[in-house]
Order: sequence, then C-alpha cells, then structure tokens
Amino acid sequence: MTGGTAETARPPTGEALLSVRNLRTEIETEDGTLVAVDDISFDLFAGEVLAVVGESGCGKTMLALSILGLLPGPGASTTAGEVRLAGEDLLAASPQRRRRARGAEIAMIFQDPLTALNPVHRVGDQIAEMLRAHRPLRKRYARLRAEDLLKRVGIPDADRRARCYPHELSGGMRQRVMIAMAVALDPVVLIADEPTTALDATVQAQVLEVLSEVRQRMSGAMMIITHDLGVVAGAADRVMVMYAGHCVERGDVRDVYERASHPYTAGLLAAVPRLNRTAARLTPIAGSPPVPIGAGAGCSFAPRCPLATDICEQQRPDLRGRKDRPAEAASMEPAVACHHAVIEGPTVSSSH
Amino acid sequence: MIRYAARRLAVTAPILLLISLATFWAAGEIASPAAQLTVNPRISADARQAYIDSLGLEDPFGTRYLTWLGNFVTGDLGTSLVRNGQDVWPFVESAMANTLVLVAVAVAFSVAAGLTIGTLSAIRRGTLIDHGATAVSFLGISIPPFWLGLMLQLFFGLYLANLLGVGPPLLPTAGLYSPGQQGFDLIDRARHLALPAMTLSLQLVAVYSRYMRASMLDVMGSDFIRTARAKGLREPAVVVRHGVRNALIPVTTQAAVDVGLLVGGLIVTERVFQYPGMGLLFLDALNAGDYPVLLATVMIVSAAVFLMNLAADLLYAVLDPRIRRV
Amino acid sequence: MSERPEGARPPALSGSELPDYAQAPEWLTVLRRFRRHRAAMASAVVLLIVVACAAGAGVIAPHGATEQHLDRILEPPSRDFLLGSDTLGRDNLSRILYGGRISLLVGGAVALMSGVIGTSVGLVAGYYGRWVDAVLMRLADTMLALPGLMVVIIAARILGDGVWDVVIVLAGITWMIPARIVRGKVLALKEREFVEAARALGVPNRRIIVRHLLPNLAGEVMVSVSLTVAAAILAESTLSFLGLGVSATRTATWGNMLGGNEGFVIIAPWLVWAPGLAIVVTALCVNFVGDGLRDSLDPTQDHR
Amino acid sequence: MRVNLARLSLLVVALVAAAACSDPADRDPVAGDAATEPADTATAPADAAPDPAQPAAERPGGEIVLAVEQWPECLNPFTSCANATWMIWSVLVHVLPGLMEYDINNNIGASPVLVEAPTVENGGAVLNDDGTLTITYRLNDEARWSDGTPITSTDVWFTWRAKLDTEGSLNTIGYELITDVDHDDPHTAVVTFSEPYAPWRYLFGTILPAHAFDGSTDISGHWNDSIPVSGGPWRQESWSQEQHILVPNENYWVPERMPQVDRVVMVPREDTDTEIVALQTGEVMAAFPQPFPGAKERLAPPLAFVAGAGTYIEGLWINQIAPDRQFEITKNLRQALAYSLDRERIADVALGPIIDDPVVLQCAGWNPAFGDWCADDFAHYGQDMAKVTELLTAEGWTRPDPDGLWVNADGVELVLQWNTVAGNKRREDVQALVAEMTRPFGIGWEIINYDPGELFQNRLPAMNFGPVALFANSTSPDPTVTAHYDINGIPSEDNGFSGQNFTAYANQQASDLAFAIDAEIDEAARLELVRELGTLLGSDVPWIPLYVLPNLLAWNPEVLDGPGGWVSSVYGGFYDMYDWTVVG
Repeated sequence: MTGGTAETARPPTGEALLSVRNLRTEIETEDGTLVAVDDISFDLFAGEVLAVVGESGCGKTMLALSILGLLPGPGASTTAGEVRLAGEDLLAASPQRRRRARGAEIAMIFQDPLTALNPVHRVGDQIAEMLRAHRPLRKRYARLRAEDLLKRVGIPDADRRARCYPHELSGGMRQRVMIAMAVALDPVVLIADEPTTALDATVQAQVLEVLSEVRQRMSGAMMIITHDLGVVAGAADRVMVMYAGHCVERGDVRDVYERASHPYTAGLLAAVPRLNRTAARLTPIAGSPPVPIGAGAGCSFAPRCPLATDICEQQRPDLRGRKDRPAEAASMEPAVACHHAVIEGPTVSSSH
Repeated sequence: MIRYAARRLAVTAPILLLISLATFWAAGEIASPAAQLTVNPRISADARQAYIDSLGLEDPFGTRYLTWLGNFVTGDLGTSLVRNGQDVWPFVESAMANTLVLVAVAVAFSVAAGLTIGTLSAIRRGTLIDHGATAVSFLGISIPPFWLGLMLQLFFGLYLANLLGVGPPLLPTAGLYSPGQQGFDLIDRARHLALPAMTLSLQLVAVYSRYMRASMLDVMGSDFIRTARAKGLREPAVVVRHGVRNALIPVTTQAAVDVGLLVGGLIVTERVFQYPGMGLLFLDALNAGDYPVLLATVMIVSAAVFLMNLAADLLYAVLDPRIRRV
Repeated sequence: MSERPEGARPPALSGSELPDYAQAPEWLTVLRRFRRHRAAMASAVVLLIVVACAAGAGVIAPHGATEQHLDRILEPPSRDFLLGSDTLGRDNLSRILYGGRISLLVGGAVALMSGVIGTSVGLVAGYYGRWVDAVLMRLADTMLALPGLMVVIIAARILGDGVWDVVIVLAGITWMIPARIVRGKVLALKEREFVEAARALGVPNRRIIVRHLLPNLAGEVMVSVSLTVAAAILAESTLSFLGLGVSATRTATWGNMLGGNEGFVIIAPWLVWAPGLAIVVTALCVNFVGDGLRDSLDPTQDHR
Repeated sequence: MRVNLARLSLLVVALVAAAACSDPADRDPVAGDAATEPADTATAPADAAPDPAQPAAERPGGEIVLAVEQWPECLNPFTSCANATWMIWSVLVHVLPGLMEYDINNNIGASPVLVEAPTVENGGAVLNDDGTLTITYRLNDEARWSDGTPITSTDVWFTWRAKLDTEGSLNTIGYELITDVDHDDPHTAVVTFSEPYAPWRYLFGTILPAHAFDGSTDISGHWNDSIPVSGGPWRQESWSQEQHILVPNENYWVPERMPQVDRVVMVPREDTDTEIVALQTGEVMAAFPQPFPGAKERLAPPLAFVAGAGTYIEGLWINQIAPDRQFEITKNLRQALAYSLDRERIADVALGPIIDDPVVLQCAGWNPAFGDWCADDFAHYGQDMAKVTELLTAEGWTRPDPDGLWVNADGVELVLQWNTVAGNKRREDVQALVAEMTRPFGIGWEIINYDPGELFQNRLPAMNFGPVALFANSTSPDPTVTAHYDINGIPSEDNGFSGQNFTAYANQQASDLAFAIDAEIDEAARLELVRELGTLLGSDVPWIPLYVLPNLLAWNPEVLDGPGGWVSSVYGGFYDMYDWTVVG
C-alpha cells in the first residue's frame, strides 16, 4: 500500500497504452435493454494505475469485459465506442486478433479465484496453458516457467504447489496463482477485477502487496476495479467512479479521496473504514443502485441522493470538467457529473 | 483413490445384500420350485421329497436364502429346472457375453453421439442445431422402445430393400449371426448388432445429450471459462479442455442413475431382435418359471447395475479432483 | 456465480452475493417466462386438447368404446370410422379417445403418487436429517440402482393386470427421483433465514414444512412429476407389449392397443400408427412442458 | 388306476414344458401325449425294400433356412425338454426313428424301422388269456443308425428301460405297463404289457441307439446339447441356443426320404412379428408360425402359405369348484352359458383374420382332424333365449331388469370371472366379443387375465381360476381323454394337486367311460364308447369347445419349393423337408 501514492504524479508520456472512447455496452433482458456501460471514455498510460470504483452492479466488471471482448452470452454486446490498445482498435479487429491480444497483451485477474480457476486442472498446468496459448513452448518448459511465476508471486514450495488443484490451495494462494497467470506474458494492460473482495482481510493486504510488486515490475499499465475505496487509496494513481454505467466522477486519487465532488463518491468514502476515523461511524448510502433499464431523463443517482432537487429528476447531468466546461471525453482532467457539485476551486483541481 | 473406492464398495455391499434378499423373495413368489413340484406328478413322492431335501425347500426362508446366497457367491448358480438339470452358469455366461457386447457398442456410440450433440447444442444454443437436437432427443425419450425396434426392423429389413429394389435386407432383423454362420465373423456380427444397438442407443443418445447440454450450459457460464477465454485460448480448447472436461462430471452421475433405464431398453430390445442376452434369458426364465435361472439373471443384472453405479462414482472421482480426498 | 452480468439483478452494497434462488418463485413471472417458451406453450396447448378429448370421449367419440360392428372388421379409415376399425369392428378413433382416459390416468396417477411419495420422503429425510435421512436416502439409492423394468416386470407379475396394479408398480419405481430433488432442496432451504427464524420462534415442524418448505418446493416437484407422466405412459405401453400391462379386454389403453396390434402394421397400419402416435405425441408434449416449466422456474436460465 | 394317474401327468408335464417356452401364448398347455411322439408315415410302405447301396449323388444341394418359434431348451428326448412341441417339430422327427409313426393324415402305421405294423390279424398283437398283451415288432434288416450300427431289438429294450430309469423322464405312461421287452432276436422285439393297453401303438415313438450310451439306462445326463447318432433322414451337425444345423444322414436306408439339400439351418424367431419380418425379408425361407391375426394378408404373395387343422383345440374351460364363485356352477348354468353363445361368430372373429374357413369344434375333447372320434355333440347349442330363460329360471334365477343381469335368490348377479393369457390378442378379442354377445342374455363377466406362467403353473393346477378360463389344449390322434374326465383326477389337496381334470367334472359315468376307452383294443368298440362319452359331455357341458386352432406353414416360393403337405401333421410342417428343394 505504500508505493502507490508516491508515484501518483508520474505524467503520462506518449501514446496511451489503452484508450477507451465512448464505450457503450448493452444487455438484452426480458424486461428490456439494459445499458451496462454508458459512454465511458478514458486513457491509460504506461506505468499508470487507474482505479474504477463503484458499488456492485454499476458496470465496472462489464466495462472490463467489454474491453477484453468477453461479454457473457448472446444478449450482451458493445454497441458503440472504441477500445484502442496501443493505437489498434480492438473492437474493429478480427476475432483471432482479439483472442491473441487477450492474455498476452491485456490480462485480467478475476474477482473470485476459486471459481475463476478450473477446479479439475492443476494450477501449474493452468498457468502453463496460458503460456502455451501464445508462445510455442514445450509442455515441460512451460511448466517450469509456471513454477517460476509462482515463485515470483511469493508462493513457497512452488514446484509442489504447481501440482495442486485449486481447491487444495488457500484463498490468498489461489489469487496469487491468478496473478501469476495474468502477468505470465508481461501484458501491456493488466485489469484486476476486485482482486481482494473474496479474501479475508489479512490476506487482502498480502495480495495487494503482491499486486503492487507486480505493478512495479511490469512495463505496462494497470486497471483496478473495486468497490472499496480503501484499496484505491494506496494503489491507484487516478480514480474513475462509476454509477449505473456512467462515469460520475474522475480525477487524481488523492483529490477524489480528500474532496469528493459527487455526492455518490462522498457516500462511498463515508462507507470506508479509516484508521483515522472512529470506526463505528460508517455511513452507508441509503437505498441500492437502480437497475438501469429504460432509465428516465434525470440523474440516475437522484433517488438516493441527499442533495437531489427537481432538476436532478428532470435533467441528466453531464460530465463537467474544470471551470464547469463539458469534459472532453478522453481528457485526463478531473470531472464530475452532478448538478450540485462544486466545480470551481480546488475541489476538482488537477495535479497536472 | 483406492481408499475412496474401498469405502464406496463397503457402503454398497450391504445394499447389494438387501437387493439379493428382495430378489430371492420375489423370485420365489413368482416361480417357486416347490409349486412346480406339486404340479409335476411324474415325480414320485420319494423323488419329490429327495428333491425338496436337496434344495432345502422346506427349510425356513432364512436358511434357504443363506444357502442360495452362499452358492451364488461361490459361483454355483444351481441347475436349470427346464433345461434338464443343466448348470445355469454356461447359459448365463454366454448371455452375459452377448449382452456385454451389445451394451458396450450401444453405450460407446451413445456416449460419443450424446456428448457431441449435447455439447454442440449448448455452445450453439438457440440455433437450428440446438432446436433440431432438442426435438430429436425429446422424440427419442418419447417413443416406446419396442415400437421403435419393430419400425427399424421393417424399415431396414423390408421397406428400404423394397425401395432399393429386390435384394437381401439392408440389415438383418434378428439373431447374432446369419443362419448357418459358424465361428466368429466380425462383419456379420456387426451387421446383426446394428439394429439392436440402434434401438438401444436412441433413448440413450437422447438422454445423454440432454444431460450434456444442460451441464455444458452450466459450465460454459462459469468463471473459469471466462478465465480461459481471457487467457486467449482458442475456442475449441476452451470448449473441450475447460467446458466438456468439467461438464462430464455431473453427467457421469446422472448417466449412472440411468443404467437402470439401459436394462429396461435391453430387455425389450433383446426380445424384439431375438438377441440371446440377459434380457431374453430373463424373460424366458420368467415365462418358464425357471427359478434358478430367474434368480441368477436378476441378481447378476442387479449386481451389474450396481457395479456400474459404483464405477460411475469412481469415474466421478477421477474426473473431479475435489472428490478424491473426500 | 457471476456468470450473469452484474447489472441484471439488483445488487446489494455489500458486494457480491448469491441471488436468492430459494425464494418461492413468483408464479406470474414463471407463467410469463413459460408463455415465452414456444415449444412448451405449443405442447401445453396440444396436451390440453389431448386431455380434453380423452375426458370428453363420451361426447366426442363417434362410437362407444366397446361397440362392435362385426360385419365391418379391419376397415380402413372412412367417414364412419375416421381412423379405421379393428378386429372386432370397433371404431379405432373412439377406442383411442376412451383409451386415452386410461393412459392419461395411468400417467397422471403414477406421477401424482410418485410425486407425493417422493416429496414426503424427501421432506422427511431432508428436514429431520440424521438417521432418518440416512435410512431413507439409502433406500432411495438402492431403489435407483435397481434394474427398473426388471423390477416392474416381476412386480407386475406378482400384482396383476388391473389399472391400479400397474399404477402402483410404476409409482413404486419412480418416487426416488422427486425424493432426491426435494431432499436436496430442503437441505438448502433449512439453512435459510426464514426457516431458521421460524424454528427459533418455536414454530412446530409440521407448520414449517407446510407453510415454509412446501411452497418453495412446488416448482421442482412439478417438473419432476410432469416428466414422470411421460415415463409412465411409455412404461405402460412397454408392459403391454410384454403382456403384463393393463388387460386389453377390460379396458383399452394406448399401450395395449399398440402392443396388441403391432402385428397389423402392414395390413392395418391405422391400428398401429394411431395409438403409437397418441403415445409419442402425448409423451413428447409432456416432456416439452416439463422442460419449459423447468426453464421458467430456474432464474439462472434467464440470459443464457 | 396307475395307468390313468400316469396318463394324467402328461398334461401337466406339458403345461410346464409349454410354459417354458418364451412365447407360449397360443400353443399353451400340452405339447402332446405319448401318442404324439414320432410314429409312422404313409410315405414309407413297410415292405418297401430300400436299396442301401443307393448313392446320394443325385442330391440337388443347397441350403434351407427355417424359423423356429420356440427353441428347445435342451435336447434330451426323454426329460424336461421332451414334450416341448418344437422339440418334436424341429429336432426329434428329423433325427430319431420310432417304431410306429403317423402318416400325412395322422393315421398311425409302421415306420421304416419295422417290416410291418403289428396287428391282431398278422399276429403282432395278441391279447393273452392271462389278461396280458403281447406286441411283436419285426424290425427291418436295413434299418441302421447313422454310424452304421443296425437298429435292433436291443435298442427297443434300451428305450423302454431308459424311459423308466431316466431321472426326470417325462413319458412313462404305458411303459410302466410293460413287463418285459424280449430282445433275444435282434430283428424281433416282443413287448409284453401287464394289461390290455389300447394306445400301445403310440409307444416307442422315439427309439434310442443303445450303443451310443455308456450302458446305464438312466440317460438324464446325456444328449443335452447334441444328438450324436441319427436314425432319421437328417443328422445333427451342430446345435446351440442360436442355431440348429442338420445335414443329410448318408446312412439313412429309406431312399424316398433322402434329403434333397445339403444343409438345413434352423434359427430361433420367438417373436411372431420378428419371425414374419424374417420371412418377408428373405432371412428365412419358411416358418411354421402360430396362428396370428392378419396372417392371410401378411403371408400373401410373394410369400405362400397353407393352413390346416392343427392339434390344438381352444375352448371355455369351466372350473366348477372355482374358489371365487358366488354361486354353484350347475349343469343348468353351464348349458345356459352354451345357449348364450354364437360359436360360429366366435370362431369367425378369432380365426377369421387368419384363415378362410374356421372350424367350429363340436365335441369336448377330440379333434375332427384325427379319425372319426369327434361327433356333433355340441351342435345343438346356439343362441337361444328361451332355453337360457328356462334353464336359469328352473334354478331360481330371475331377471328383474329385462336388460340387466340374472340375479339369484341371494341377490347375487350372474357374473362369471373369466381368465385367460394376458396380452394374447386373439383371446382378448374373444373375451371382448363374448362380453358383448352374452349381454342380451343377462350373463356378465369379470375378466382377469394372467401371464402364462401364472395361469398355467400356479392357478390352473391349484384350481384357483375361473369359473371360466379360455385356453388351448392339445389333442392326440388317439381318443384317450381320461386325463380330463377322471373323477379322481380333480386337482385337490388329496392328490397333491396333481390331477388334470381342470373342470372339476365329477361324473362317475363319464369317468368310467373314459377308462373303458383306454382299455378297449377293438377300434369299432372304442368308437362306440367315445360316442357314448361324447353325448354325455354334450349334455353335461364340463367345458364349451370353441374351435380348432389352425396350423400355418408359410414359405417363400421364390427360393424354396416343396413345403405345404404336412401342415396338419402332428409332426409339424417341417417334417417332409427332406423333399424340399432350393429354387434358383
């Protein structure tokens, strides 16, 4: 949890490794079309860590899956936008190309390592499989590489562990396996989806540690998806807060953390236990996120928002950047989508 | 693994005993040798008594059961009542061999076809392939097997030959070999297996493909499938190595439950196609009141079904590493 | 667990959690889902027609079930005999209609009986657990591991050839499946808050079972019962083929019409095809309905 | 009395044997009597002097494939499998000789083993003063077994002993009356009976080669799966549960019966439908199927078939002591039942789909196909409301509702329980027909059917059936009916349920007549006794005869030439297959 903040200010250089523009993903359901990812844009530069934050169901995971092109089932599809990996539009690329990009160039660490690992294959083999899918390696060599990787993520006795089945490992160990697998080919972009949610608190810390080590060693960028702002605080450079498929606020992690502009962000922060606060005073956000089907004209957070007024019911707030100008889609500048947000001043002041 | 197998066997052994007890009782109920003796006056009173004594027919039920069980376990199936006192074993042995061949062929085919169809159905869910497979498999479990057998006989034996012009039937309609055939002839044997195996298979293919489809749908929605895709594996590798491999686990257990169904199909199929296996032997013994043969067939088939269940359990353990240590 | 898109269900703030499958299904939702299942819907309609025809045989049937026209035997379909006549000059169509009553009765009664037995056994085993569970489930496992038709044949010989004999025999060999399903469900339900709460409050077991468990089991039981209907109709026909089914003299059933007339397939095909199709169509429809019902009841089926 | 008890046993034995076959639905009880064992033929004149040196070179050759409906479970000709009808039809008549044999019209005469048939006239049959009977068989010099050993009187002696000494021997009747078989002269066998025994001609229908056994006359352990030595036109090449292969017996001494083909293969086809399909597809060339509905159409050209009277007669057997009866099954009641039936119609419905002219059976126990024994004892029964009313009213039955059932003084309705074999289309049709037929006559039915094993093995012998049961019974060319009418043969606790009088018909006069028939050696006198008994039965109605079950012989004329002549023979339609040739 230490390195993150220190390097926050690393300025973006050159072309973005991952560049998402106006991404829109829809899911057909019995009850109508659900917009899971609604007009999301961001850039991710080398060495950077972006945290995507929001409650479950806000579309974070769908965003990640849209980027990988792994939307579940026939009902879900990305209907608009671009996903550029080092300049190449993945959405427009052939399925073969996208497949080759997965794992090798964009890798993902999933939420629950128990279900994300195939229970009937040895973990070593599962890592080796990743290697062999992209590199012409002999089986034996791939296995040895897998053991190396396991060592790298801090698994002792790697040669023995490699022959274990997922259920024979502890939760933290399993997540390390996932991480080892994800970094096996030194991907350009690493997406970690709630990497610690399924773990015990003590183990969470260890896993975050591993992640942070990994991050320092890799040359690419990282995107951490979480509902826990506490995780973000230490590990990320920038934050994007999502609600009901939209980006409601974005900015430098420290700024957002210190001075949230959006009432939702504020609510999320209030729910985070912090050492410097009296633990008993956690304030959950009342209500639960809406199912974004046929969402009305107003702000989707309005029904739960303490500041909601008539305009919130009627008009959807745009993402506005500094000086209350409409935010540029891909701009790195901080922005917030709220009628009541205090835009001017240091609130959304960017460090750039 | 071995401990697991031993444990399963230890649990099933008493159940097998229970089954043998029920079988012994039921067989006596429908084909009591004592009842046959009373209606067979050619046997003198002395001879009858001697026979009764030799079989211990006047012993209490428990004693008779234990005696029979002891003999059965040591491989002594007794002598046939209607086959002039011949040992039951050789008849059972050849019937068993024939049935095993039929079952092996039908099951091998059904597993291959059922799993393939089920997998295709699942990964092409909602397409014409899926709908077609669904319709066929539902038809498969909705046709009385004996009727299917008769229709196949007519179709392959008669209609098709008529359609194609006069000639020998495309496929023989009954028996193990062509009349007059002596010794083993693979082609001839296979041709005679075709229709019975087809009859037996349709139901199984239908059932297995449904199981496989459901299981595949379940598995293909799992996180680890997403992981596999996120790894950039080719889709066939995802489907086979991660999908099918995992989907097989529940299918084995469900298929094991249906071994009984297989036996049902077997009885009817063997009857229709005059295939000299356990099913036909069972029906013959039932109609003839051949008590020792009846007992032997029911017991052996029950035990076989039971062992197949056990085998499925073991297979389950092989397929699912999570079970092995349990 | 998270095979479904996150947005598809109302999530809680606490992060991921199993959707509440164990809630009693909302019947309107189920019905709506079912209506969208085209094959099942069509089958349900056909099935209703079949049942209505059988039930209304007395009104619809052009002739009596046993009415003989000895001077007009084995006639092909005509205006008088829409589906031909049989060896006693009885109207094939009328016999199919009246026979349908018995076949459907056998199917329904077997399914109901096996459903009731199975549910009771499963409930008791699952709810009381321990040795009760062990004994009952061992019994079910044992029965499941028996060669079904062999047992049925032997039992049918011991019992007899009446409609109810056949029903009892078939129910006796089919109750294990619902029992296993119900038990599994009950084990899961037992851990749920509302049941634990009810127990903590000292609600009597019987009331918990009736008020809290049964409604939650209805769906699964219905699916299993509907599939048993088809199996029972087929089994009855197989028994008839082997000469062990419901006696053809006492009453016609599709099974004994098919089993008894199979020799006429060439010279009087209507005697074979009509009952054969009646069986196949009914079994097919029942299976489709059962399948549709299962899909409609299982919320995980939503987005696949 | 011993004779009779022994004779009775036949029926039961056969019940067991027939039920042993997988599809005994039609030819159920009784495979036959001692009398249906092989005995003579017309095609073999006793004095034909065959030329043993005649070579078999002119044989046209080829192979015949035949379907066998009930596969014998084993081959031992004396034990449990001996009485299975198909054991005789598919095995015994082709490979083992007898002393006397039936001809194509089921008349008995000398077989080729004999020089001539023993008669009173030629001194072959002598009723001695001491009441014993001596039959002298003169054996043909030419007769020899397939291994070249001559057939001698020792074989006759051995056969007699084997019949009696073999454990589980089925047919000991008659043989028990033999006190000695003198075999000093190899060419003459002198058989002595302790008392007059009219059916002596039907004994020794199968004789065994003494030299083929190890000396013991208990042959129960032998010949279970092969008959190594032949004395008939054919020799077994192999026999198994799957097929039976016969080849010509090159040492057969009767040139007229030398087989025309090189090989006959018989295969089991126990399901009639499967059997007919096999015939239609050409997998088999000929079949001798049990009568099945639709036969006329299914066996139409290109197939050929002939139908003839068979040996089985079907009727309504009435169990007068049925345990479930709620009223006495009196003579009046039985007659009334007979007067409520249109038996022409029943025969039409039962057999119409099979043959063109079904024969209504008019006597209770004999077969019109054999000799003159069967008279028109039941011809006077037909549907007659007045008679039914008269007969029932006389015993206190009333019919309060003119369209309803008769009711007796206790208020019990006239409903008869009726059993037959479940799943048998023909019989179930008859039940359905009769149920409608008797309704206007106020007689109702409660129909409960059992599978063959239950009915024939469990219920019939225990008299736990009926009062009415529908099943077939075999008849023999000899008019013996003691089994059915012996007053002491009613199955009961006392005789260990071993009797064969399944109608529980207890008429001393009938019983005596039946015994007298067995002891009367003079044919004319016998016929008179038979007539007397027939008339009595026609009046007492112990059971109601319905029809003779036809035999069908079907073949494919495109590949096979010759079958058809022996369709009505007790030896079965395949008997003369030595004459059959393969076409093309």
